[in-house]
Amino acid sequence: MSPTAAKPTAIDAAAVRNEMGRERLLKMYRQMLLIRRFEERASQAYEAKKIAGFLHAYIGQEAVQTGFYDHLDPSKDATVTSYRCHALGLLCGLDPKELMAELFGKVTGNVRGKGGSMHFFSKERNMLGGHGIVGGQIPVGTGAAFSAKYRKTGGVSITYLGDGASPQGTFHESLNMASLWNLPAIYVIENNMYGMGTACTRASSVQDIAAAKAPGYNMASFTFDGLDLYASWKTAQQAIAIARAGRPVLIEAKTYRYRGHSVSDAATYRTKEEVDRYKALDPIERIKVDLLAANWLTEAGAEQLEEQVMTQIMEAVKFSDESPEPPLSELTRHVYAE
Amino acid sequence: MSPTAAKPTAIDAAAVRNEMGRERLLKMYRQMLLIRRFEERASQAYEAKKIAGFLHAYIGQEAVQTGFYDHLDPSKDATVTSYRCHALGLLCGLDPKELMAELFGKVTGNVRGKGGSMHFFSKERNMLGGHGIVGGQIPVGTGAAFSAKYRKTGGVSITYLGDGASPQGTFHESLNMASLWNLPAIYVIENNMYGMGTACTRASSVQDIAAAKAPGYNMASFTFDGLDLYASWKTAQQAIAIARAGRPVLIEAKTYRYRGHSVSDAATYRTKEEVDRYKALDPIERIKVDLLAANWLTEAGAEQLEEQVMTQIMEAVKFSDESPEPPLSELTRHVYAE
Amino acid sequence: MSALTAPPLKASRPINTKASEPINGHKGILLSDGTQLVNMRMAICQALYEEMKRDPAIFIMGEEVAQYNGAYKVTKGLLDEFGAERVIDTPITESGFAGLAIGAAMTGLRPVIEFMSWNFSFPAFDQIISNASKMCYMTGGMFPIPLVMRGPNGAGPRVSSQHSHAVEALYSHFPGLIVVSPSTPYDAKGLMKTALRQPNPVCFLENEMLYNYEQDIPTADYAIPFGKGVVRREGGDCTIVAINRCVHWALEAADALAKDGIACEVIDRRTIKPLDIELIAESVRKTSRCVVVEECYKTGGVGAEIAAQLMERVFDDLDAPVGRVTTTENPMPYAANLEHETLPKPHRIIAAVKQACYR
Amino acid sequence: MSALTAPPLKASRPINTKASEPINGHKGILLSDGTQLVNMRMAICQALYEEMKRDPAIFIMGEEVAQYNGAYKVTKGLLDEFGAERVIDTPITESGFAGLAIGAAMTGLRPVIEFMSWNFSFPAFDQIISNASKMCYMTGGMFPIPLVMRGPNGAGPRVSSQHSHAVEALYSHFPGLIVVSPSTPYDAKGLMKTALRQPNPVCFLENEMLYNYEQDIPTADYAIPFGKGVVRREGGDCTIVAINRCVHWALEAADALAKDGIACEVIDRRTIKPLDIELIAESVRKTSRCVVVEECYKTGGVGAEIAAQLMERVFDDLDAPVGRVTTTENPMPYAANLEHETLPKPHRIIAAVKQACYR
Ligand SMILES: Cc1ncc(C[n+]2csc(CCOP(=O)(O)OP(=O)(O)O)c2C)c(N)n1
Ligand SMILES: Cc1ncc(C[n+]2csc(CCOP(=O)(O)OP(=O)(O)O)c2C)c(N)n1
Ligand SMILES: [Mg+2]
Ligand SMILES: [Mg+2]
Repeated sequence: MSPTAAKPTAIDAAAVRNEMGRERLLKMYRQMLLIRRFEERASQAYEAKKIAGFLHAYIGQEAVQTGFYDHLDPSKDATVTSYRCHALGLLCGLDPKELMAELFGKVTGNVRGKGGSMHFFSKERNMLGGHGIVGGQIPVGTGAAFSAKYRKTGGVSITYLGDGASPQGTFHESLNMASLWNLPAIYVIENNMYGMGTACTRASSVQDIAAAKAPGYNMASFTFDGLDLYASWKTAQQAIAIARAGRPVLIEAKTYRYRGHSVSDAATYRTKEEVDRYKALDPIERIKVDLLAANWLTEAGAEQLEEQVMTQIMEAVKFSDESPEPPLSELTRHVYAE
Repeated sequence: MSPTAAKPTAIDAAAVRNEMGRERLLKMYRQMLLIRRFEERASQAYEAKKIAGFLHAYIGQEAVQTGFYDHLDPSKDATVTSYRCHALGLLCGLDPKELMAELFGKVTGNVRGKGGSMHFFSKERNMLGGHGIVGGQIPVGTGAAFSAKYRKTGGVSITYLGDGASPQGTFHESLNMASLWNLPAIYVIENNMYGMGTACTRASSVQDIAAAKAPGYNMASFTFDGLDLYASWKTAQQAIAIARAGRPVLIEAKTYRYRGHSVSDAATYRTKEEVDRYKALDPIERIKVDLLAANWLTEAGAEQLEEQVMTQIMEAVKFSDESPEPPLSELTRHVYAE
Repeated sequence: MSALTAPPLKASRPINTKASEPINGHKGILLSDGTQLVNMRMAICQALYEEMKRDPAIFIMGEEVAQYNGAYKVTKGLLDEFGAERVIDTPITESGFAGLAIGAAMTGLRPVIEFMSWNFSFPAFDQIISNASKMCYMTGGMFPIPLVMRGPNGAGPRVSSQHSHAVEALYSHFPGLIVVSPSTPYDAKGLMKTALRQPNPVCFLENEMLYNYEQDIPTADYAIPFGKGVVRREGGDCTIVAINRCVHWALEAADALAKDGIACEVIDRRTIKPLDIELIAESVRKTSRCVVVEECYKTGGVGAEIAAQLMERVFDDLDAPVGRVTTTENPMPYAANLEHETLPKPHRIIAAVKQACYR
Repeated sequence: MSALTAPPLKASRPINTKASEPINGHKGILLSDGTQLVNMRMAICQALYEEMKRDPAIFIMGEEVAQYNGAYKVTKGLLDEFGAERVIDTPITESGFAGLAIGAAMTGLRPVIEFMSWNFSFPAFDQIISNASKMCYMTGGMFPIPLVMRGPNGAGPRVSSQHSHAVEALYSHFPGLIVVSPSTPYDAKGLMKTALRQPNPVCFLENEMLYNYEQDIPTADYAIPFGKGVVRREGGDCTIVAINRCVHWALEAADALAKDGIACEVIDRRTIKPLDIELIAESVRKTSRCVVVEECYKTGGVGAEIAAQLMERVFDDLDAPVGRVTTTENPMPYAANLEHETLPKPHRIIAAVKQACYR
């Protein structure tokens, strides 16, 4: 592949910001903040043994799905992601209460305490999970695109996957079908440079995955700076236009996760310097600075926003704490549809 | 992909012929003839109900594997293919007797009558099958390349697959590993334009499969006229050199099968004109004409060769007819290694 | 003929393949009395056709199902009827299209996917288990998966080890899946109708060797509920529980055994999961003996499950261990004589019944 | 201690994780008398280490097995010892690397592949079944597949539906595969040694919850043959047959039951395929009662097979139906209380034994 192929789509931040307008940008800022604080609080609850099993934080990657979600109409557009699904659950508008309660394993949870951290879903918002098998969600997202085309809803589907998932066979099979059948399918590789402890350089034979692979499916591709909300938003806008017009798109977000793979991962495979380098580019901080600079937000307003978000989350924690465990009758319910 | 990417490697037939020399070319001609007559005779035996199940003829594609095999050293180089495996069995030097006996389901068969038409193997010649699951052989061939590298044998592995197999997940997974780990692996897509009744245009999002996909694995690729033995031989020579030097290669042979997918397929999905167009390019006839023109073979010599081949095959049929069925004690033998 | 009484197993006359009558596709050959003559593939096709007419959310997807009319012609004519949007040829990517179907099922559609053979469901295994079978549960009931997966199961004719696997035990191990396997055109149509009107993932196991099997079936609409077996032959000495092709072998064995004075009751389970254990238990209460016949392997086969459940339910009624006649414990060999011995054919059923009757 | 007598289940003292002693890797903590203190992961690692030293054809491949030392640290230190050529991190492509291992096994190598969890063997299912399990047979014995597939099986802690599957019944259905599942470090090492010295594909089922389980084991070389169970506790009233983690639950239940005056004989099957049915049958001839405990599902579980085989062998000795305590028939839920009820834990075993004893 040519080295230029993956040059991130050039972004004029100011222009994008203006195109967004204050209201949308503030909304996205608030969403990112909510995602961040939700996961920080969840991690604490994990330490306190309120939550168990896996807990994969999206912290650092917020700009990617937030920038994309802003363009979607959940009544017709579908989304699906991996186990790293808290952000998507929040973005699609689910109440933090039901999401936190799910983490707490309560019957008031998003999926009645049956799924836990890896399995957030919303029928109403076409959010198809929350999937634990690496690569397992890719054909499912393809199916949602197929469905949108079949039902002529005008909807698109966005499938998120990690850099580590791109070598899975399901990726290849899905992209081929999507291209062959002109599905309104968007695949977003969130390349956070690692799949668990394995650097992308050790797992993938190409580093600019989207740019190198898209031509092999006769597909358009974009590569963007995933730590930059503007780039994310602008790329999404362009990609969704292509998908709505009936062609699939392969996208790569160059991003980073600040935490370990999951709470139990000390992430000793990366240097502190590397993490710090990316932390300096924190996608939320950057937007805050911008909002302040543009006078779209005051320091006081920012603090108030923080407080609102924290209140919402503390309410979610309280709700979860007070919610009951599922009754034992839930054990055998939903094995088959009722 | 750029349209030029898949322009078949240019071949100077006369130069290649001279490089081959008379002996080798004659040997290959004889091999192709043996493959052709073997399968023609097997198809007759099928009609006569001596053979049952599937029977997938390689007729039309002989130049591909024949041109490749000439460069291989079966003591260290491994080969593996799909169910369309008669040619590879013959090329690697197995006695037509044991192959025909396998088709007849006799205990004297290549795998003791247990495999049938889709499962020819040779431990001694590193021929790893004969596989019935589309795409199933691709990781296996990758493993043989891994093994050659691990054991430092200097060997390469050649994995044949159909155009229809290239969309399978195993293809993608294998190529990524081969490239990542610098395996001496060669993948040859035998694009005969159809996977059963499905034209490649309806199954693959790209038509020049190797050219479009190889960059996605940071891999070298070749595309050649699979009906032309010279092109096959020359491509193989170049590709094997790359593999022996420690990099994988993806190759596409543009070829054609004259028969249906298997004996039971009437192949009504293609026109007679199309078939005739390709029959006019018969890879065996072309070589015969060339051999005669070059005075490397006389008409009498050609006839003699035909006779030798037919004698060999009739002996194989006789042998198979006279061979016993497996004893019933074979039923439970070899489920586990002895 | 009432739509809900199972018709006689044998057709009133053979389908004349020479005549201009359609030998495939959804059109049966009209007979008198509200019946029609069909073979197995026509019966399945008819169910698909009728339900697709009724429900625009149904589509069919798989290798060669459209232009080629299906590798075994089960979907013959559906492309012409419903067009390329609803009858779709796929690349050879079982995992991909099974997963696609699951995504489609989650978003309002009702996919039918064909595995050209159930052997080829193995590349899609993760999608079938991790997604289709678990989705409804792990979403707390939010996302049922109304998905029908169908295709021929078990041994084809001499197609050897990688093409002959019978998956009934495999898939019935998993909660969340329904597994059915009809032995007659009547059942095939009725069970397919049920499959297409309910919300769970169904493994619909056909058999290549039965596609030409003919029967008179009603022209009127009918459906056969899951989990209900049927007594194919009554008898008091030994219960034979069979499924799909094995039902016919069991009936053949029962004929032979009758001559030896052993009266077999032959039960066709029809559904493997859920299992009609009550019907089986009831019969065994009468006969005190049971032999299960099936094409999957013995170890961990459905026969083992039936044996265990019979023990739980009719422990005191059993006069002999439950016999199990299955595919022998080896991959399918190609040689004709070995294939014959591998399958649970009448001669092996007869031996097992005699053993159960201590004869 | 003789290398071939199973040592006591409990370790002589806990491993001091604070001390400088290696808490992982192949190095046990030397005790007197030719014994060493290890935990489960160390025992497995030691077997791998010793056999890799002996046989240069062995290599290990899987996700995170090398630089990360294994997701559960089972392969800790092996990369340092054997280098990147023999201890290999893979991309997340289970089907690809399982198939690669099969090809390597066909060409002179002896691969060990780790599935980070057996749930992730599902994408590789076709390679495991269509290739690994059938290859030796379909090549008439020409290509045995000396391949060890290992990793944690069954429920991890609260990891819910897609990560908690127990595959023992699934893989033991297939001829050609060997399935083992050790409950102690001693057995784990001995069975792994056998696995690495024989020519067939082995599914080696570990359990995340047992990786820290400690025991004194011999320092001398030993191997445990496949197909041999072991009696973990003697008793005359009821036989409990268990495997892996369930053995410990069964022993706990047996302790409690003893207080109620019910003496249980606890058998650890160790190998699932081949099954040591003779040992089980022998015990049941004595106790006349049997309860099988396992983490797979009940329908078509190994318990059903044991029930069916016991019926075949000791029909007249059985005084009650064979009880089956398994994972309940649902995907694993996340909620703590539901997870608890799903697993075949002591309270459920106690109830089943009492039922078998009509108490
Ligand atoms: C099929 C399968 N194999 C392995 C795993 C274990 N696993 C969970 S996450 C993960 C790494 C995935 O990395 P990536 O796709 O880059 O996503 P990220 O975690 O970075 O978001 C692995 C190996 C799994 N869940 N499923
Ligand atoms: C996994 C799987 N799916 C489907 C099949 C049925 N099948 C056998 S051959 C074939 C077509 C393969 O076409 P291609 O790869 O182009 O090879 P060709 O037959 O043209 O040599 C199909 C669909 C199979 N054997 N395995
Ligand atoms: Mg990643
Ligand atoms: Mg082809």
